[in-house]
Amino acid sequence: MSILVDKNTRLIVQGITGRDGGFHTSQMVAYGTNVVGGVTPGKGGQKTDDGVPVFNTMEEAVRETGANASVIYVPASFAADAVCEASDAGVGLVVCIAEGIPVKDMVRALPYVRERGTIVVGPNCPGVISPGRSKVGIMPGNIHKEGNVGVVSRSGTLTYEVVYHLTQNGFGQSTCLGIGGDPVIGTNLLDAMALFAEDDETEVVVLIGEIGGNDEEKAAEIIKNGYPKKVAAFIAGRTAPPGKRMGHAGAIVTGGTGTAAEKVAAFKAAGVEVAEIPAEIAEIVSNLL
Amino acid sequence: MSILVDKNTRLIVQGITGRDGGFHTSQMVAYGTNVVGGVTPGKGGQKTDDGVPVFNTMEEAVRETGANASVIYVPASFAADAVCEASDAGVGLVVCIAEGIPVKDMVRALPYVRERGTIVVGPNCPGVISPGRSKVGIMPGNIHKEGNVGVVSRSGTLTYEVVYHLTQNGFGQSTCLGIGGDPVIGTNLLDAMALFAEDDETEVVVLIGEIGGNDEEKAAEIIKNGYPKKVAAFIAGRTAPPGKRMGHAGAIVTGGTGTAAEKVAAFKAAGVEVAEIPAEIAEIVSNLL
Amino acid sequence: MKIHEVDARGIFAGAGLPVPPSILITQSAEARGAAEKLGCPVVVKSQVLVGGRGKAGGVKLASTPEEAAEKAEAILGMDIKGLTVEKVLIAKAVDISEEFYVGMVYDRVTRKPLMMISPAGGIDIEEVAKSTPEKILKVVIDPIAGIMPFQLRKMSAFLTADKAVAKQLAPVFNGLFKAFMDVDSSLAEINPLVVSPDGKVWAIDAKINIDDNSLYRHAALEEMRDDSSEDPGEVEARDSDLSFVKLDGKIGCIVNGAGLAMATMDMIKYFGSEPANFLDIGGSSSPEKVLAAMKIIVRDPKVKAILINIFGGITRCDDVANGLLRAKKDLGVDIPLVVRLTGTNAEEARVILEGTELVPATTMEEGVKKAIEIASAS
Amino acid sequence: MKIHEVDARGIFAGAGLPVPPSILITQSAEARGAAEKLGCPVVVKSQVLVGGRGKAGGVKLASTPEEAAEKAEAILGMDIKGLTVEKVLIAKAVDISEEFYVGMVYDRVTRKPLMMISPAGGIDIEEVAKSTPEKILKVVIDPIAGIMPFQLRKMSAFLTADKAVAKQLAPVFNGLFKAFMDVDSSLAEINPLVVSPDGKVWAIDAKINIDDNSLYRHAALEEMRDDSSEDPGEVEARDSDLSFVKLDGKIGCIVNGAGLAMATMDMIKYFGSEPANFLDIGGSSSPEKVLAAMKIIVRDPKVKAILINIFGGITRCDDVANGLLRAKKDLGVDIPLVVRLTGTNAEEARVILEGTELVPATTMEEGVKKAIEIASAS
Repeated sequence: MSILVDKNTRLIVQGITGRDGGFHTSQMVAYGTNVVGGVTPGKGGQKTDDGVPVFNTMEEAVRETGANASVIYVPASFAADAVCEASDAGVGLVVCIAEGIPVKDMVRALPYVRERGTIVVGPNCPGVISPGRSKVGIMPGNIHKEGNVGVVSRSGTLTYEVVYHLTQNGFGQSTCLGIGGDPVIGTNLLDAMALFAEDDETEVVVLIGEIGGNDEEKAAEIIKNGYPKKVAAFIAGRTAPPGKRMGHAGAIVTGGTGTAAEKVAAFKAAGVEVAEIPAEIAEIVSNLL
Repeated sequence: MSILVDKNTRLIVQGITGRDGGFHTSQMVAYGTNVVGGVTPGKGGQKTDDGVPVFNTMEEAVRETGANASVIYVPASFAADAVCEASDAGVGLVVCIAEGIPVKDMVRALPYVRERGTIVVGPNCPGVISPGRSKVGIMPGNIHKEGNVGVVSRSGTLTYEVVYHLTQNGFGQSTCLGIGGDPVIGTNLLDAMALFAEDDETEVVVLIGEIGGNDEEKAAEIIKNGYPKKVAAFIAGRTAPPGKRMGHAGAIVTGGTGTAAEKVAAFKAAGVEVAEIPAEIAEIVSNLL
Repeated sequence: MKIHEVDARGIFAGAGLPVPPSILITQSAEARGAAEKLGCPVVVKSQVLVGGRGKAGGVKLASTPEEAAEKAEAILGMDIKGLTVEKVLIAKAVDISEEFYVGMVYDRVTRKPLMMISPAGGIDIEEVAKSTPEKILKVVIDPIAGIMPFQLRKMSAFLTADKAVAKQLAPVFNGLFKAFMDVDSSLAEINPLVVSPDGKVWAIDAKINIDDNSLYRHAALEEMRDDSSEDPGEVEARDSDLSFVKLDGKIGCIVNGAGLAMATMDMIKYFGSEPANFLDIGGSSSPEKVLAAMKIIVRDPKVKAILINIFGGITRCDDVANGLLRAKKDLGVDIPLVVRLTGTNAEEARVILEGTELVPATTMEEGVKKAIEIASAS
Repeated sequence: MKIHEVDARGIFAGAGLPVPPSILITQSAEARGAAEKLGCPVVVKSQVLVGGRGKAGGVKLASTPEEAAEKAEAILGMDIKGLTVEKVLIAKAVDISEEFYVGMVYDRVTRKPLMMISPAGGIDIEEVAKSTPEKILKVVIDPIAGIMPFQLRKMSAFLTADKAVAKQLAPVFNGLFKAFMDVDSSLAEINPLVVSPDGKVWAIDAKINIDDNSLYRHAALEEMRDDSSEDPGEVEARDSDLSFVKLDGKIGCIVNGAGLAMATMDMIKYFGSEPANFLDIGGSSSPEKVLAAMKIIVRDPKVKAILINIFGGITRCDDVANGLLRAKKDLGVDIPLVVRLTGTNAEEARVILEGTELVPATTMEEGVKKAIEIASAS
């Protein structure tokens, strides 16, 4: 299996004629992702250098290609609309790579897509890869390897670092998922854990958290109450200064202060081993398998 | 079983201190419905003549009573807010008796409650009764009888008429559901059919439709494609004049004109026997059982 | 509630739609001045609350002020589907190179506003919907978020390939949606929305129905009601909180509940006669409501028998019985009344009616049959 | 982006919140006139972009215009948490009989706006949240529909039993929500919202942070930015589209990605040293960005070694290598550079850097250890 994307993923690239969209389309095609089409309003009828047909609207793209997923590389100011358009056209998964989207736009878009049953990953995220099957996003494909470790992370390059160590040490991945670092995202740490819980292929889940929010604390609680997969964790930001506080309201809303120490403590209390440095993740996984 | 309400229904009456709310609370209590509380803002702390405690808010009422359903008798201008309040407080079923609610208010309220997983019946409806177990609404309880016929209807008193004939002829009901006659309602004919499809107790479903809209045509299609229960139908409005048309738009949206003749024809094409007069329903049910 | 085109134009204009200027007149003498002020050509449009004004000759083009006066003179006082034209709108005419249809209603299935558009607008739009449904695009709109940019792009592209025209369409769609929501409309239509030869978009007709349930919060709209365009019985019924539609048969009906009322009419027809009306006295019915209902029905000279069919739930049968007796006395009703009362307090009602001239019936079927029998005999 | 209290007050007042009148001054000589115009007593409030102004002595009450001038004189030029007070707000003072807290943020869990209110407002609200959380009510608000009437009732009732006060609260909640949404706020707070002895509700403090990502559509807000209240390095970083936070250690860091940047700092600490900064060069990084990053870091005299840690995905390692060489030359950097480049075009980068003084490292761990070694040796 794997989660979210696999060999059956039929992908549309929204913003395919843009610089980033075009580059990553080539990368995804080269990796073996089934990119069935792209969308750029006003450029319908063209084909990209990779031979991918371009459509004017998502509706047309889905109708013509039978796509079931999309990935978004459009500019931030158009991205939330692109998410809604994809959902309205009926794809079940939207991976929003675009960064710099105002929170309000996503807050308004997410109920719209949820009503239509679409899963959104991101925004401001590296995407999703099920090694050897489908890569939907911007991560370097070659550092991945097929296997039974699920990886979910709030950051991009740190995920690559962890995956690199896993692969180097022989531990392949079922799916690696970067959920994005924005305050409001479509799929959070807990949603991703729920997906991995249902995935037969995944045996260990690696959680890569960071300071801020309290999803890690909630994840720890879920694990404490019985989570069906083994878990290893890493938390970035142990040395981060309290820095720019979110006023009183930020502290009130989470109930805690979202420090790395709190998150590490929560995981340890739930019996989860937390790596001190990224390389240690491979050791912990090795012990769990 | 039965659908929507049964012996486990713990009901809050919203607008319990009003004239209608008070009267029907007594009626429901007399029928045996488990009315655990009522809500009227500003009147919390009182008890009704039936000994039902009154709360200021739905949240408080649910917290104090463990209620899982509510019925709404508040004035039309407050009713949509009451629906949202009930859903927000966590009840799974809201039966909105109140009539005269602007369509826009319901159109705005329904996505809110759907997001929270609440089923809304109504507005402008007689309610739901599972004979012998729970009556949530304004229908006369004494004409009903426990049994295996499910009744779903767009009208109120016509339902009583049909139920009366069923009971007189010895056919009891699993649940009778008046979905309401407004253009936008929480549970439509098709939703009700889906609920009955899952109900072990229900053996025959009686559909009481009327002119306008095209839910009956869709119901016929569902039946044609294989519906797990036997179905009998009645359509009111065969003699209705074309009358006040909904402009062009009304005809465009439904694709048909919503006449009784079209609906009857659709049912017959799906193999459903359609009663010419209400009393015939009992005969048809008799043949089906 | 229907409102006149002139009022709908005002609402649309307020929502930013491109509505050509116009002047409402009630005397043909005012037509010339209006046409001069607007500049010719103008369209002279009868203001009546029915469709098909154009086909009935109630809409005419005038190329000079003199012609406008002539046309207004001809149209004022004209009878269109039983309604007398008392007001005429003189509107600046627009040359037409394309005609679109744009309309909005609530969709029962998705429970959301639905916008319908077609590049084949004009009087035959219903025929378009039937024979070439692919020429109609239906777009479900989020009632709170409004029309999404991707939807605006899709809709504009469906109507035109001309970018200059498309640019004018987005504000039309947004404006129509805004107007629809703001006035609690149940139907809003622009048919046609036209493109003039110079590439400008104009909403040259306007239709808006208002959700009656919302009128309590729209005092300004309530004032747009035009009772003169409606059947007096229906107006009177509304004032008494009854729902009434006049028909042509011999048997008057007083029923509680719209569904049961229709079923009663159907049964009258089924057993060989015709109902004289649809009348729903609604839920908690006081004796006053029964009196008001009776008053409306007895005015119809065709009525030979009145069937009262009540299944009491909230409605109390004794209330109805008292109302009937009072009506019979106060109004001096001599039309035979057949009375079927079942449900709440039916026994009390039976006692009240005992020994009166009212003809009792225990079932709806019996009631219908007796009423037909009496009506046929008279 | 943080904005000054004076600007937040303006936004709140525009949304209909009851904000006492005030006048902004930059010279103490203006204080007397302002106080006279407003009428005493007044509050003299330092305008700096940090919390805890009151505790630091930056907020003072004045009962006469003379006193206002004295207080303004004392506060202007004062240092509060490293920031110099350059502006002072003279605001009409309000007598306080109750203090509420009202704040808004986005809730990560529900992905919706969240309003938090407490009848125990004032400077100790965080303590209230910790020790008596039942005194805080959190209400999730639909981002498009807004606050529902039942929520307004519940919230008002949570703060007060006084109906006259409650009546003034609904517009405050609605206004705060409106302001929060309209300006794309990420945080909006009124602390305290007070009730004066005459029963009037006043928002006597105002705090608003703006979502940086939204500034492209808020030109007016962008103008409220006050760079003088921020670290110059951070301002410069922002102008170069970098994310930078100054710290106190010896090892400068240039990393791509916030998570990896934090993990790099953590590792420096883990192996016994301290990072000099957080610096994320972001995604598709041009040589110019690397140059800008280097410029900011070398300005810090404490820095004894710089670690470049890049995991190339979108970032191309050869771009980074070229930027490093250019920076070394243009800026005359003599601080040792330890360079770890993995991922996209790493081989090309290795070739570019071959034979230079840059210290290569193949893993993050090796890079961190080498940087610490070099920094300790110097």
